[in-house]
Formats: sequence, structure tokens, C-alpha cells
Amino acid sequence: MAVTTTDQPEGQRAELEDPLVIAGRRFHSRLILGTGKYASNDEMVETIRAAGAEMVTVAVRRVDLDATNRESILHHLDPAEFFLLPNTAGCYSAEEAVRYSRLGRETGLSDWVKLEVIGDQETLLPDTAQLLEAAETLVAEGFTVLAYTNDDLITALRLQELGVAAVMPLASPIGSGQGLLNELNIRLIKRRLDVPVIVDAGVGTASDASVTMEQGVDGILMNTALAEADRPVLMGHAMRHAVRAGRLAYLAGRMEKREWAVPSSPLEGMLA
Amino acid sequence: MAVTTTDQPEGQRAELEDPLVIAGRRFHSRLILGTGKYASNDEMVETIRAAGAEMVTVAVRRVDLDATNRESILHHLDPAEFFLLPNTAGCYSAEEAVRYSRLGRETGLSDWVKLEVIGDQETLLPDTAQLLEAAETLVAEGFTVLAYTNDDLITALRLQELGVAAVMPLASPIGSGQGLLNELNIRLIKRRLDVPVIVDAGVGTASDASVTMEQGVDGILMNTALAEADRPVLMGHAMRHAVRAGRLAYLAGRMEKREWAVPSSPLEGMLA
Amino acid sequence: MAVTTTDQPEGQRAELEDPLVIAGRRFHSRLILGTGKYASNDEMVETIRAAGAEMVTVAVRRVDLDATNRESILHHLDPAEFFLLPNTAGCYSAEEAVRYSRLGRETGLSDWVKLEVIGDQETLLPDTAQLLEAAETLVAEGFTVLAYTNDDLITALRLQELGVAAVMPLASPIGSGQGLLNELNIRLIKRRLDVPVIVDAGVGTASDASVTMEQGVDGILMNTALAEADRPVLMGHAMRHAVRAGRLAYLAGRMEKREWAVPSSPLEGMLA
Amino acid sequence: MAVTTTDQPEGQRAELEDPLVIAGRRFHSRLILGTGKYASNDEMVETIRAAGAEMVTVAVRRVDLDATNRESILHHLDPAEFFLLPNTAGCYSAEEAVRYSRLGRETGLSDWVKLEVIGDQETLLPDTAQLLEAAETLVAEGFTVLAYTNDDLITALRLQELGVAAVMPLASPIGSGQGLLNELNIRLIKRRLDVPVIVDAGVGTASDASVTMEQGVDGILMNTALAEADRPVLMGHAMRHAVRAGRLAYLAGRMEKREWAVPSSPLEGMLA
Amino acid sequence: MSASQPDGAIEIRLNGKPHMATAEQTISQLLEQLGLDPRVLVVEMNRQIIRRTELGEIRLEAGDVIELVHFVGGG
Amino acid sequence: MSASQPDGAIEIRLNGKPHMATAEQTISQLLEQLGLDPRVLVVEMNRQIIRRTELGEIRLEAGDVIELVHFVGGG
Amino acid sequence: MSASQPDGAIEIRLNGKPHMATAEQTISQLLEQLGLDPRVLVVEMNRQIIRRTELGEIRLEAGDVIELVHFVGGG
Amino acid sequence: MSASQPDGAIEIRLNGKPHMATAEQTISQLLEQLGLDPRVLVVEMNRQIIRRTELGEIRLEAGDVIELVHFVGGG
Repeated sequence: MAVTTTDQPEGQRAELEDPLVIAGRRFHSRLILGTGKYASNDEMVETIRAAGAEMVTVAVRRVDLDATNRESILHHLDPAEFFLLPNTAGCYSAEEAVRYSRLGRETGLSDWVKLEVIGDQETLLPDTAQLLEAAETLVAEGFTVLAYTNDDLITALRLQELGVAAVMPLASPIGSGQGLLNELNIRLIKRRLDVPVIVDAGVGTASDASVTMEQGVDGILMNTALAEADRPVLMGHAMRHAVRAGRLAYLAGRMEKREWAVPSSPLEGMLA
Repeated sequence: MAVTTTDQPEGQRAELEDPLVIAGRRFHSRLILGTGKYASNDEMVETIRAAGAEMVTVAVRRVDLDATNRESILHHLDPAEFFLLPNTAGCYSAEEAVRYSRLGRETGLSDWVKLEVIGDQETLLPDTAQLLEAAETLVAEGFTVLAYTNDDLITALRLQELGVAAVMPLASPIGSGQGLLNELNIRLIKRRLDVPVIVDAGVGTASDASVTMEQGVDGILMNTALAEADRPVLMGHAMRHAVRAGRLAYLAGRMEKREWAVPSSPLEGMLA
Repeated sequence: MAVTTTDQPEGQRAELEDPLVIAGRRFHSRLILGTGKYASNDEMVETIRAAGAEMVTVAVRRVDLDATNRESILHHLDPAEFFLLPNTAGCYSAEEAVRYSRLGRETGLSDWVKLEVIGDQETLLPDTAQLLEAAETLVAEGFTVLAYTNDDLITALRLQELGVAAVMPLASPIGSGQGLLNELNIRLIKRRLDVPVIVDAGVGTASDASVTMEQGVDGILMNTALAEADRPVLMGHAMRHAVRAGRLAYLAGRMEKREWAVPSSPLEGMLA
Repeated sequence: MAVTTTDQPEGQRAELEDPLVIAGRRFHSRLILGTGKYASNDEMVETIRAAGAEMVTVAVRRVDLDATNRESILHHLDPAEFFLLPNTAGCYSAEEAVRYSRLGRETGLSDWVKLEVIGDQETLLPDTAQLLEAAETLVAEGFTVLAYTNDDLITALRLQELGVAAVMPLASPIGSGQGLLNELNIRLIKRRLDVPVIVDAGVGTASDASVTMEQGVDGILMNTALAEADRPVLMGHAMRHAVRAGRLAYLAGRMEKREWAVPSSPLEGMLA
Repeated sequence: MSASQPDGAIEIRLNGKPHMATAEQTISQLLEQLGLDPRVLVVEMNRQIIRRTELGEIRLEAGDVIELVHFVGGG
Repeated sequence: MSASQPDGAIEIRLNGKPHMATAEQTISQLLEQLGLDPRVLVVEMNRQIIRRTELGEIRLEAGDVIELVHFVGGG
Repeated sequence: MSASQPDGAIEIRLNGKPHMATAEQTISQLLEQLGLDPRVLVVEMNRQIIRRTELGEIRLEAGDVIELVHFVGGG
Repeated sequence: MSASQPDGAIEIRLNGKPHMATAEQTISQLLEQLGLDPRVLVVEMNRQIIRRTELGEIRLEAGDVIELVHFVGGG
């Protein structure tokens, strides 16, 4: 973990060189954002900028031929400013997810895909059997696969064996905002994997992001926590700070918890 | 709550005008730091700067006449850069705390005091009866009193009645690093008080700070979480972000938690 | 801790001699119940019996001269079956609480009182300053005082010094059902006090009772968790088991938590 | 949920008819125990009796031909008193687990098997892909399969489709004593499955058992929490009460949590 | 303190409300009149608790403040 | 596969709905007719992805199943 | 598979270790020799489970792989 | 309170320990002797705080209890 504080006169503006590297590509931000459910495209873009995210996910869908506005989200998200990561949201089988992945790649932006295979409509939990099957196919076809999965270590290890570029376990169900329900599982996954671990789904507010990063993971992907905040742009700022806070605290190495108190002021030198 | 995003081209650097105001004095940072237990004075100062704190606490102690180095901490903390807040740490009675407060004021820096009256050596929990007595005396003597107390609403209300400038309930025992043990009590205190509420003691890592600020409180005072981190300066950066993250998330208004999932990508437009 | 398993042929019915002793009086059950808010007196009595409680609290109120039914709760709770503990619920000053205590004693049942002095209508949190004053007066008048207080160790120690028979810290606000919000404070109080510690208020369901008893406290007082359950009698049975479960687990000494797994079946003897 | 309180004069001894039914077989106790890691066979049997368990798991291992004591655990556990459930602990593939299942069945006691396929030595987490394969084979061979799995709903649904008699998600890793780490996942599984859900592994103390049963699950299997307690027999009693407490509280329907307090004594009738 | 009525009736304060009682009436008589069982209640008169044994001896006077209390369900 | 219309019009399936196209029309022509910019969408025909460079060469036939997809906001 | 010994002894693999048995010996005889009660164990021979009723019929041959298993404490 | 020494030396109590000072010495002189900068410390004499401006005026007497305090790191 090579962390260097950049040389500068004022401590409070010090920034750290601590990039997120996935498949050889460097990102300065460890926060990846979804682009769904915003009230407007302007709000979405402003929120992403507030959050400082460089990578954002997009979905592959039919052009709506009945709508007057048929414009792609590319009109609002300049690929020169943001790295676009197509997802396979809404796919319920390996076959379907592979089809969407190929369509996403054909836009010509990159061969990256955020692979999701959903197993249940109510919970949107992943179907890990189908996920593994799709991951195998896509890796063979040269895709850079970031795999959305549950918080099961065994599945995460298997995904890594298959050659995915990053494993993306959930904190809690998509859009639930319940935060990190099982810290242990996320820690286990991070400790055992070599590829980056990005926690995807379930973060609801800033402290959820901090506590998640404090487990040592490499990044977080979120969407609803921003899009459904009362003030999404402000929440974007909050999340930018929260992810950095959690990351830095992890690197700084927290104090031990104690059952008893320890004074912060000296015991000696008290007056008689 | 007048929060204004400063006008600027790049969202990711936007900062908010959201000062902490205590007794009419404005602070840009909502983080107040103790200055005890650092490995060196240099590390202390560097950590405070990394954390962006403007107000720091100091203890009043005898000059050590046996030591070769008898220098005051004022040699390291320039009152032009930092606002120094003398505390009464180590005092076990109202009388003692009043004596230390007067000595602290006599340095001529200000009439502010962080008032502590400890009730028990093992836990360093406050003696609220003595605290109220000392607060009454000091307010009458013109002190600006910031009162370290437990998380009891009734005591907090009584302190406010007595005219303290800020109420400082604990998150958990001093130096324990256990984080915010009782979110409800802190929320109750914040909702009912008009004077600023600064959570003092118990924060252990960045997410503790975020979750504390998310309760709506006005600021946090910490010491051990920084001084005992493996790398205090890095933890200073972490805490600067964490306090801001929690504050912004509070202002942004978090999404509701849900038991069920909600997709982030559209359900319509799937392929046949 | 002298715990003896009674001699008997079938393990599953084994009961333990582990009485709660307050002011020299032995109770077989560590569960004390309030008698308010039940749909009917019959349901109240049936619930108390299901819970196996021997001590129940009652309030002192004016006879309602306008009501046709002016009967005392003594018509339903036979003092030969239950030990009645008058409370001072609803009192906001030491003076008022002392007055109610004297009225309660005058019924001639006992000189015990569950002393409450409320500090705030919204939260029903105790006013510890008034509480200490009332406790001092009542102890001097020969009362056996069981003092409802917050979870502050310093106040608890002071109550013990004043001579109360039991200290009754809250788990969370009266009627809130939030469970034990601050395990540490309850553990600290129990470790430091010699008089019995009975957690009073806030328990919402069975596991709250178990986790509370596991901190080592001597008993629990509850009311709303039973009276507002969908089926109070069933919840009475649940709480009887829950208090015993938590107590026994405390006495049994739980296993250490581990970050890693340990098999329950032997590693040797696997087939080739 | 047909729950009937048995007719009887004294409420405190009332027991409920609320059997656990798996594959048509009724058990009075919802607590299933492992038989590993006890200091002695006597302690094991006494603990099981204290816990009131009817079903206990056993492992299939080679007879140790080098030991003087080659006796089977059947010398200590009379199949007339306890229902023995062979497990496949220690198996790392579907093939291995099927082999052990067949050997266990050949003892002639029953065709039940607690199916485990471990995916990782350090965490003992299940390999769900191998588990599903083994379950399919064993169901086809007429086994009554109780499948130890992780807390993933999708895998649980698939196991049910394959025809297992019960799904046994973990609370936390085997032998870790960390308790129920993800309440939501267990609730999701229980709500969606028709076959019994037995939480298996991770319970550490009584309140863990209560809180687990309060999610609505049908039973709990534990081993280390008893075998590694300081006093296993006492912990057996504790767990018997804890499982019943949690079950009854679930059936009784707990009160709603509130942020504010509600008095348990009447507001009317206060003195002037 | 307050005026007694011409016909021998006096006004007292009973459980917070004005109440007309007979002059010279004992507390026992008052309770009987109200149909209350003295064994399950406690009487406070002018902020003083009245022992059960004294209920038959103490006579009401105009302006007396009487509180009759008993146990009700409470937590 | 399906019958072509007398006047040279053919029916295809476009984004899940029946659509009348001109026989022998290229996909590029179809997109132009629909007012769609080929640079921000992807065309799938009969489950095969059509490269952007081929859009001008491939001609529609009756019964072709065409999917026009692009990126939308999603998480 | 493996060589039988001159004196009628054969080598088998028993619970993972080499073991010398008598040629033509039945499994029942082996168990008796080992002092084991066939009612509380299960015999697997060359990956096949041997029913209890067949133990007296099946004769050992050199190279046989025998597993004798039973229930032990486990969770 | 305590005896002054023959040679004009007096014993005071300084920061909790006995200390020999010169009779009639001012507090300023004491501080100078000790090498302490009066601008960053506070002087308490016999439980009374001494203003910085008075340090040069007040003279030590035998038995005086002097406390010299300053700020140190604390939380």
C-alpha cells in the first residue's frame, strides 16, 4: 500500500495518491455511480461531479421509438469526462446477460461490463450459478468483467478463478439503503481475494460508505442513495467525503477499542 | 439551515458555507481536537492541520520544574492559527474545576473553557451534579462554558438553562474508541436544545464521526482516535472528510430504508 | 454465585436455585412487571401468571369518583399471590415523589417504593438531581427504595451511597420498546455496584430481555412489551423464558467470539 | 399457525403445542444440537437433555483401529431417546458428500442427512454449486435432505425446488459464535420458503438464539455455543429457554418500536 | 377558611373538585356516603395522611382538602 | 419468412412491435427514416449484432427482427 | 491386483493403512478378529457399501480397500 | 507560618515541593531565577491568581504556596 502525501504547505488540503486500479486502468476516485432514477439529467450530472466519480454505469435498453426524446444518455455523459460502464441490469439468465454485454460493448466505448444476473424480482439478489456461467463466457470473449454478486466468499473466489477484473459483493439489496449488513463477509472476501473488491448496492448514507471502506475494500458503487436523497447534489458531496474518509481511516489504522476510559490530558501536574 | 453551494465550475471541489457558531464566534470546521497523547509536538500540529481543525483543547498543568524542557504548548500552537480552548480535565469537584477555569482564563487568550468534572477514575464519566454547580459559577463569572456531559437529555436541558454556550455529550467513555453507543440519546438532545451540541469523547474511527454528525449535531471533539491511530496524520485527513461527510449527509436528507429491493435501471425497454 | 441444579431425573425440566434477593427478600423470578395499559384486568393477571412474575408495580392515583367502577386494582391482584410495589410514576419533583411514596406505604402492604422522578414529558427520562434528593428523604424515613434512573454510573453509585435497595437503570425510554441501547453503561453499573441492578424500561421483545440479562444484571422490569404485544399472554410466556435464558447464559459463561470458523465435527477419520 | 395454550391451572407452567414438523416427522423441540467437541460423552448427553433437544447430529468417520476405545457414539446416544441426524461435515465435493450420506444411511437408523459441502477450510462456508448437485442426487435416491447453506435466498429457493426437506442457512461461520449477522437475509428466506428453515451455525449465546427465532424461522441447530461454554449443561438450559422465548415472542407479535416515550401509568388521577 | 352553609352543609375540596359535605361529618362517614371501602384506599387531608384508625375520629371542616387515593395499574 | 406486401412494403419486427419497412431498404436507411443517429446506438438483427460499418450494406427482409438499443441511465 | 503371500496371507488396505488378512476370510471374520461389533458400523469395500447381511458372504481378496466407519460426535 | 532561615532565605512551597527563596524576593525575580517566561504561564499564590502586572510588586514570604501553571497538551 504505497500511500504518499503530496508535498504542500497546508495540511488541510493534502490529498493522497491512492488510485483504484482495475484491469490496469487507474481511477482517482474509489466511488462509482449509477445513473438511474434522477429527477433530471442535469441533476444526475451535477451529482456525479459533486461526488467526484469518474466511472458511471449505464443500462442497455431499446430506443423508445414512441418517445419524442429518443436521445441516448451519451448526450449528457461525455465519454471524455466519464468512463462509462454498461451493466446487464434486468437480466435473469446467463444467456440474456451475455447478449446485453455484447450489445453494450458494440457501442465502441470499451470492453468492460458490470455483469449482473438477477435471481429474484423482489430482492434483486444475484443468481450466482448463472453469474458464474456468464462470467466464464464473457471472460473467454475478452470482456473486462466486473461481477455483481452476493457476499459469499466461495462465489467470490470462483469468480476470481474465472478471471473477472473485479468482484462486486452487495452490502444489502439494491435500492434498499440498509447499509452494510454483514461486515464479516465483506472482510473475508477482501482478505482472500487479489482482484479489486467493489461493494455494490445497499449503501444508504454517508456513514454506510465510510464503514464499508473501513473494511478495506477497494471501492463502492452506489446509485439510489444519491438519486433518492432529498438533495442529491449535496449527497454527492457527502459521499465523496465519506468514501475518502473510510479509505483513509483504513489506511491510517484505527485505535483499539477499550472497555475502559483513558484520559487524554496528563495525570501529572495537577495542583495540590 | 442556510446552506449555499459556492459558485464554481467544478462540482467535485464545491464547498459549503455551513459554519459552526458558538457564542457568536464562527468556525469553518466542525471538528475540534484535543492535543494530548501525541508522540511528538510536530506530529500533533501536522495532524491538526490535516484534520483542518481550528479549535483545539489544552490542559492546565503545573510547569514541570524538574524537566529541562519547560516550554508551554503555546510554543507549538500559535494562537493566531488555532483557537485554544482550556479544559478542566482531571478535576473531580466543582471547586477544583472552577479553580482550573480561572487559571486557564488568566493566560489572556479568551474566557472560554471546556468544563469537565469527572466522577469516576475508571470510566472518566462526568459528575453531573458537580458539573451543574461549576457551570453556574462560571457563567456568573462571565465564562463562555462548553460543558462536557453524559448523554442525558435532562442534564443537557439544565446546562442550557444555566447559560452554557455549548453542550458536549459523550459518544462513549473518553479514550475508549467505542463510537456512538446511543444514537437515540444524542438525537433527543440535539432536537431539544437550542445551543450547539458537540459530541465529545468516544469516537474511534471515521465512520463513528460520520454516523455521529448524521444525528444532526453541530460538531465533534476528539483526541485519542487521532493520537492513537497507527498513522495520526492520515487519520487527521480521514476525520476531516468524515465530519464533513456526516454533516453533508444530514443536510442532504438520506433516502428511506426499505426492506425490499428497488432496481436502479429501468424495467422498460428490455429486449424480447 | 452459588447456583445449584436441583436433583431430578429429566434434564429438560431442571430448574436452578438462583433467587433474586432485594433488601433481604427472596424472589424466584427475576422478572418484575408493570400492570398498566392492559386491555382488561383478566388479561393483565393472566399475563403476569404466564410470565411467572412475583413482584408487580402499581401506581397511586385518585379514586375516580365519577366512575361507576371505583375498584382498586387490589381486587384483581391478591397481595397473597403477588408482591405489590407502588411507584411514583408521573411525579416531576422530589417533593411530589415523596408524597406519593408515603401514600403508597399507607396502604399497609409494605414500605417498598419504586421511586421515579420524571424530568421531561416527552421522553419520561428521570431527573437525577430530584431523584437523589427524594431517595435521601425516603431512605431516612425507612423506605425500601428501588430507584428508576438513567444509565449513568455516577448517579447509580450515588444512589447506592444514599442507601437505596436497588438501582434501576433504563434500557431505553419508557414505552419505547427500543431495547438495550447502551450495553456498556449497563455492564459498568453492574460491575461497580453491590446492590441489585434491575433494568427498568425499554425492553421490547424477548431477545432484548435475554441480551439485557446477559450483561449480568439481577433482573428486569417491563410493562409495555407485554401489554402492547399482539397477544400479551403469549408474550408473558416468552419473557419468562427470555429472562431465564439470559440469566443462565450469563452464569454459564458464553464461548469466545472468533473471526474464523472452527469445525464441530472431527477433522480426523475422513475417508481416503 | 395453530398455537394452543394447554389447559392448566397455573399460567407460569403453561406450555404450547407448537411442534416443528420436518418431512412429516414432529419434534417438540425446535433446537437441534451437534454432538462434537464436548469434554466428555457424559457432559454431552447431560447438555443435550438440559437443552431438551430431540434431534442431534453425528458425523461419519472411520473407526479408529489404533484406539483402545473404538466405541460408536451410539453407545452414548440411544436412538430410542434421540433422533440421530448424520451429517456430511468435512466433505468438499458433491461426490464426497453423497458417499458419506450413503454410509450414514446404511447404519439403518433413517434416510435423513444433514448435507454439508464445504467450500473453504478457513471459513467452512458452503460451496453452493456442489451443494445443489449433491442435493439433487440425494433427493433422487430417496434421502430426506436437510441442507446446510449460506444465507442466500436464491440458493435457498433452488434447494427447495430440488426437493430438500429443510433449508439450513447459517447465522455466521461454523464455530465463530458471532450470532446472527444478517437478520434481513434470514427473514427473506423464511418469508419466501415453504419448507422449514433451520438456522445452522454461528449462534454464540442465548440472545443470539432468541433474536434468530424472532425472525420467524422454524428452528436452530447449534453445537459450539454449548460445547465451548464454561458450563455446557447450564448453557443447555439457557438455550432451551432462549429458543422457546424467541419462538413465543415471534408468535406473540412484538410491540412497535417508538422514538418517543409512552407512560405505563395513567396520566389522569394525579393529585393537585 | 371558606364559609359554612346555613343548613349545616360545608364545602370541601374532594379529589380536586368542590364537594358539599355535612358539617361535623367524620371521614368514615364521608367514605360510607360515597360507597368506598376504607381498606383499599388512603386518605390525605390538607396534605396530611390520615391513618385508617383515625378516620372515624376526624371531622370535616369547611375548606378541607381531601384526597382519596388507591392503587391502579401502572408500570 | 413472412409474406411481402404487394406494393414492395415488408413487415418486420422493430423493438418488439410490427413495423412496415420498404423492401430492399438498408438498415442505414431505416435509421435515417426514424431520425436516429447510428453513432449512439447498436443494431441487433435476428439476434446478430450488426457492426456499424455494415449498416449500409444489409438489406431488410420480411420477418426480420430488429432491435435498436442504446445507453440509458441505470445503476 | 497385489501379490498374495505364500502362507495364505493377503494384503488389503484397511481404513487407509496396509493390513494383512487371511485369504478367503469373510468380512465378518475380519470384524470379529478386530473385535468390532458389526451392528454399529458400516463397511465399504472398493467404494461399494456392503450390506450387513452380506458381511458373512463376501471374501477378502488381495488389494481390497476396506473402510469401516461409524458415528462419532459432530455438529 | 514556617520559620524564615537565618541568612535571609525563606522556605516556600513551589508547585507542591519545598523551595528555598530569598526573603523579599518578588515573584518576577523568582520566575527569572527559574528561567521561566512570565508571558506563557499563570501564577497562583496562596490560592489567589496573581495578575501578570502584579508579579513585580508582590514579595514572597515564608510559607507562601506558589503554583506556576501553563498549557500542556490535553483532550
